[in-house]
Amino acid sequence: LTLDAAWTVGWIRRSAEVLAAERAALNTLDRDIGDGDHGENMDRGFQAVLSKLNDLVDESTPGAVLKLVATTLISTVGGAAGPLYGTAFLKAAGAVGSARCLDAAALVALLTAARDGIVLRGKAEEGDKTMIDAWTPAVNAAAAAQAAGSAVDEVLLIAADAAASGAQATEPLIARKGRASYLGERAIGHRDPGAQSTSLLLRAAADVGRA
Amino acid sequence: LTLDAAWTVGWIRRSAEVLAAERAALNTLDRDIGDGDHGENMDRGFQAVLSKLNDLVDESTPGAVLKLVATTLISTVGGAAGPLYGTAFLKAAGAVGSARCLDAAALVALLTAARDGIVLRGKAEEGDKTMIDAWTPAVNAAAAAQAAGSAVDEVLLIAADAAASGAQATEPLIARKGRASYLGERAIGHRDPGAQSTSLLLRAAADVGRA
Amino acid sequence: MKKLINDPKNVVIEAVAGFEAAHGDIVRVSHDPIFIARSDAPVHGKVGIVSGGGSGHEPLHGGFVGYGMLDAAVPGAVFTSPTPDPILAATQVVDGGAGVLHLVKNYTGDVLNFETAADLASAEGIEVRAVIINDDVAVKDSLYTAGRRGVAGTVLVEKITGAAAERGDDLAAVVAVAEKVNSRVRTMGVALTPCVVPHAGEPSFVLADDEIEIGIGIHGEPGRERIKLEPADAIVDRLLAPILDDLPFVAGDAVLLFVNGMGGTPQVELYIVFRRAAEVLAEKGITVTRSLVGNYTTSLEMAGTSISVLKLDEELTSLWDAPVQTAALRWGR
Amino acid sequence: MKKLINDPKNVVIEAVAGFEAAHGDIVRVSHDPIFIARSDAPVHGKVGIVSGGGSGHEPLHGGFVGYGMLDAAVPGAVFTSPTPDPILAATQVVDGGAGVLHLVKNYTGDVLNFETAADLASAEGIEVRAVIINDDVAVKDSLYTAGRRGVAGTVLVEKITGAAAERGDDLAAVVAVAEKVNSRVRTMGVALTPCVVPHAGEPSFVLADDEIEIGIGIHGEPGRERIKLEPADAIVDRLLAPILDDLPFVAGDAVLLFVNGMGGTPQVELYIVFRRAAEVLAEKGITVTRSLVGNYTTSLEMAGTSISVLKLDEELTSLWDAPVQTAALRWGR
Ligand SMILES: Nc1ncnc2c1ncn2[C@@H]1O[C@H](COP(=O)(O)OP(=O)(O)O)[C@@H](O)[C@H]1O
Ligand SMILES: Nc1ncnc2c1ncn2[C@@H]1O[C@H](COP(=O)(O)OP(=O)(O)O)[C@@H](O)[C@H]1O
Ligand SMILES: [Mg+2]
Ligand SMILES: [Mg+2]
Ligand SMILES: [Mg+2]
Ligand SMILES: [Mg+2]
Repeated sequence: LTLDAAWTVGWIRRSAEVLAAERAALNTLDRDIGDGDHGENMDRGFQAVLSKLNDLVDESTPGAVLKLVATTLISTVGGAAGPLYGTAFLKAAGAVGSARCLDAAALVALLTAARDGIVLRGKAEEGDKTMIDAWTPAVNAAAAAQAAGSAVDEVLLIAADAAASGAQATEPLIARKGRASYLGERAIGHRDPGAQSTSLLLRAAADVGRA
Repeated sequence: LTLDAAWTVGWIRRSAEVLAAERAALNTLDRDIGDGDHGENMDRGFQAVLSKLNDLVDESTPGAVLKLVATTLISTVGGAAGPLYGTAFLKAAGAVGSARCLDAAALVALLTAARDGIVLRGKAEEGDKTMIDAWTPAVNAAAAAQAAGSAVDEVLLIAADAAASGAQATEPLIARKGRASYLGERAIGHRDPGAQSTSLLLRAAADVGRA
Repeated sequence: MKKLINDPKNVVIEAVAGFEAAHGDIVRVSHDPIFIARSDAPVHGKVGIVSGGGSGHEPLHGGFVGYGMLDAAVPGAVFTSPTPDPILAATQVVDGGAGVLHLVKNYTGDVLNFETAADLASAEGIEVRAVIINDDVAVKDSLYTAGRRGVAGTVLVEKITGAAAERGDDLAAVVAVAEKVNSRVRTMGVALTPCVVPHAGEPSFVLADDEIEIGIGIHGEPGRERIKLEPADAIVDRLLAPILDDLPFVAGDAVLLFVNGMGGTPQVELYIVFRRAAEVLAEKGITVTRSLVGNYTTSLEMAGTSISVLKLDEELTSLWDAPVQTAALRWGR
Repeated sequence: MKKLINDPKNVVIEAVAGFEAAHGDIVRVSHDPIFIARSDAPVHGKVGIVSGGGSGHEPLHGGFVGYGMLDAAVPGAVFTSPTPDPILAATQVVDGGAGVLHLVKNYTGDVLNFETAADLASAEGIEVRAVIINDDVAVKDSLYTAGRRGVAGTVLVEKITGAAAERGDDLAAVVAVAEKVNSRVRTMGVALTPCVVPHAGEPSFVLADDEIEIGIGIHGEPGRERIKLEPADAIVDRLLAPILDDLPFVAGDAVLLFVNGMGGTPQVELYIVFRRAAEVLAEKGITVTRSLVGNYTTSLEMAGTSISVLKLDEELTSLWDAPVQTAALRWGR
């Protein structure tokens, strides 16, 4: 498996597919503890990304793809998710520079930079019941796997699994950031929609990696 | 049976009772082909009349009672029914003058004047699907019975029966006056609420007459 | 039925008290009998203008009392015309010696109660004239029926007639302006959901989840026809066609386009309606030179809209533009 | 879900087009990216004021663009904050050389997107400041949460800050006025029924036939507690108590009392609410010297209300009274 520009494009295409399919489910999660638009926002953003992808020149790099994703999400998603995911992809692009191909270390750097970008903008900590609760376990698990010598496809799988558990683990939490924080105890029992979309994005990366 | 002031008061009290009991039913009839307030309007008016009745001096006449009913209805009912019933009672009061007791001829004069008052104000003809469709058969039947020598209690009963048939006979009609006239064919199959309240008023008169 | 009310019997009394508390700078309120008058009534030498009708259509009419519009408004019970007593009292209070005009929406109850009040006022030496407003094209007009209903066009009649009175026109001239506006405005409405009268507690009619009522009246009276929900543009086209045919409005006309909310419709929807209506008028060569969008003649919480088109000329335009200072309509001061 | 819309995707685009068609005398509209600006923007030497946020709260913010209030409003998708692009474009268009103030309701999305736009504008040499509005007492404030939400008090901040800019205050002074208003206004709301976001097609939450949500947010976010329906007066008391305790408001204060409709509540109900709120304030020795009643910060067709109380002083009162000419708020010209 080679994490080149084509893989990056494949990841994003697959993400757009999954987000379109999960649009209503994400809206429902957001309706329970937010304002019901998270699926709508993500779908709108990734559909816009899809139509931008065609403009990419052939000899593009993963970094260039990620940058295009970032600017498109920033200018089409809106809401909290727009600037947060936008910053994530922007920082990720910065982290991978102009490399044509990403090894496991570069992949971990990408994920770490993405997570750090979100924290920089949103100031959430782990346990605040936000997308960070999916990102941070994913970053930690990926870093550990890479340190232990795993190949990129394994790192991707491990990150996706950790994000999925992280998303699920938001359910019993009280929120301290985002709209769900207005709810106090009433947020308990509901999964954070942003953590869920993060889990979907990282699963898409792993799935494309395996294909 | 003597149609004196006490009888007149009894008729009105009984009417108030019946209209309170039939309030919701009249609202429903009016909701079907009007604006749903006819029961409300009539009940409000007759409750106001009830509290005014106590102010009557002992040696009152039927005409004085009818005049009090008229002015109270005019100033409390509103809508179409207020001025129409108000005028009816006002003209009825005029027709019976200062008589202490009404014979069958006076009763017919009362009913005729009431009906004519409504026509004067509302300009409805028979068949327009209004309260006139209860009043006119009642007036005609009463006049015929009185001409044939019936006693007042019989005249009352005959008038009430005719009003009831008249109210029922509004059901197949298209309306040409009042709110139901906006409906065209869609008014067919619904009884006119004002015709129904007229029928209730005349039935109350007959019932009190018999008691 | 969920409503922000106390005892349903006190809805009008309490709402009017709240109105007085909020707008004491513009109006004063009589509580028994209930009516709302300009704080500076009577204005000496000016024709007084009184309107009124059942409550539940707010801001109509109380929201339009003030400089340049109504001198008094008489609210009846919800959807029930007021009785003659408060109409008479309001007429007396606003009589500045130049006569009083009653602006009456064409419903049997309103017409009869205003008639009685006018008779009583005349008997006291006040010169009273009435103009009956009947702008609703949903209802077929005929000598043999109660005729067309008065609906949202009423707001335009009240504004423009009020401006004529404010500039000092005498009673005959003010009547002429009111009749002119009424003769040049046409309206048609649609309901998406019914409304619930507080004392009734039940919807005034029932619509299925995919049904709308074309030609609805402002008291929830059924309209012309019940159809399946359509896109906004198609609904606007249905409302506008009979309006334009009726006067008729023709290429070259300058009009005021008024998109009225029935109470429960969000503003975004009203502007979507306005957009299409303006587009259709432009296609026909009719120019929208003035506009009004908002909840001005409502039916409690009913969802829906009505479109009114008024054919303007120089006089009507300048009277429309004249200063007005009421709770619900204000400009120029 | 019955709505007067065409394709749900085009709700904002078409509504803004309708707004432009109706109010071309006051505003001009940019369609790509979407924002609404004063027709005379930029006003040379005046601080520009830009606000914005998700659509569905109309007339907030577009209805408040014009002389004496906002220079531009940036509408996002329904209930979704706008992206930085249109905010940046609006900021550029209204910059008259004296800097630009962003008035931002306190939601993570709005704050972040306005922040990004401000960074980009600063990079172009435009001086930008932001004031975050957070008047909602329903939410506990804490350093460790997203903090209180910006709700209907926003209208008061926009009006008064706009007047300060219009009279020629410099950017620092305009910022100070905005912060002063925000620090002195408190709001709390209640929902009787939910709203339906067009693209979602389902209610934002579900309330039983006898339930209401105390402390509701303006996007249908659940509030403080769900209780059984009560008489209006009892509900008003529940909303007012935490508002008055919070600042706190005390005897001798002069206040602006603002009863806001959430979109689907009839005006009679808003005035019933106003009546009780004014009564409670009077009992506490607090004087209502200015008032506002109506649908100004809505949540689509949600039924409900919010009460805002703003502690006035001479400066705020005279800025409130200063002329304003927007689609939704107008006086003095
Ligand atoms: N401060 C924050 N830090 C990290 N993530 C956040 C923060 N605030 C909100 N989020 C994430 O954003 C998600 C909501 O996104 P979305 O619904 O698109 O935006 P909005 O809340 O503006 O409607 C939440 O589920 C949460 O995961
Ligand atoms: N022109 C008229 N002549 C006679 N009766 C009429 C006329 N118009 C209406 N009515 C009667 O009034 C009744 C409605 O009364 P009500 O509901 O109280 O008044 P509103 O129509 O003003 O709500 C109708 O059912 C009809 O019988
Ligand atoms: Mg959301
Ligand atoms: Mg009726
Ligand atoms: Mg009625
Ligand atoms: Mg949102």
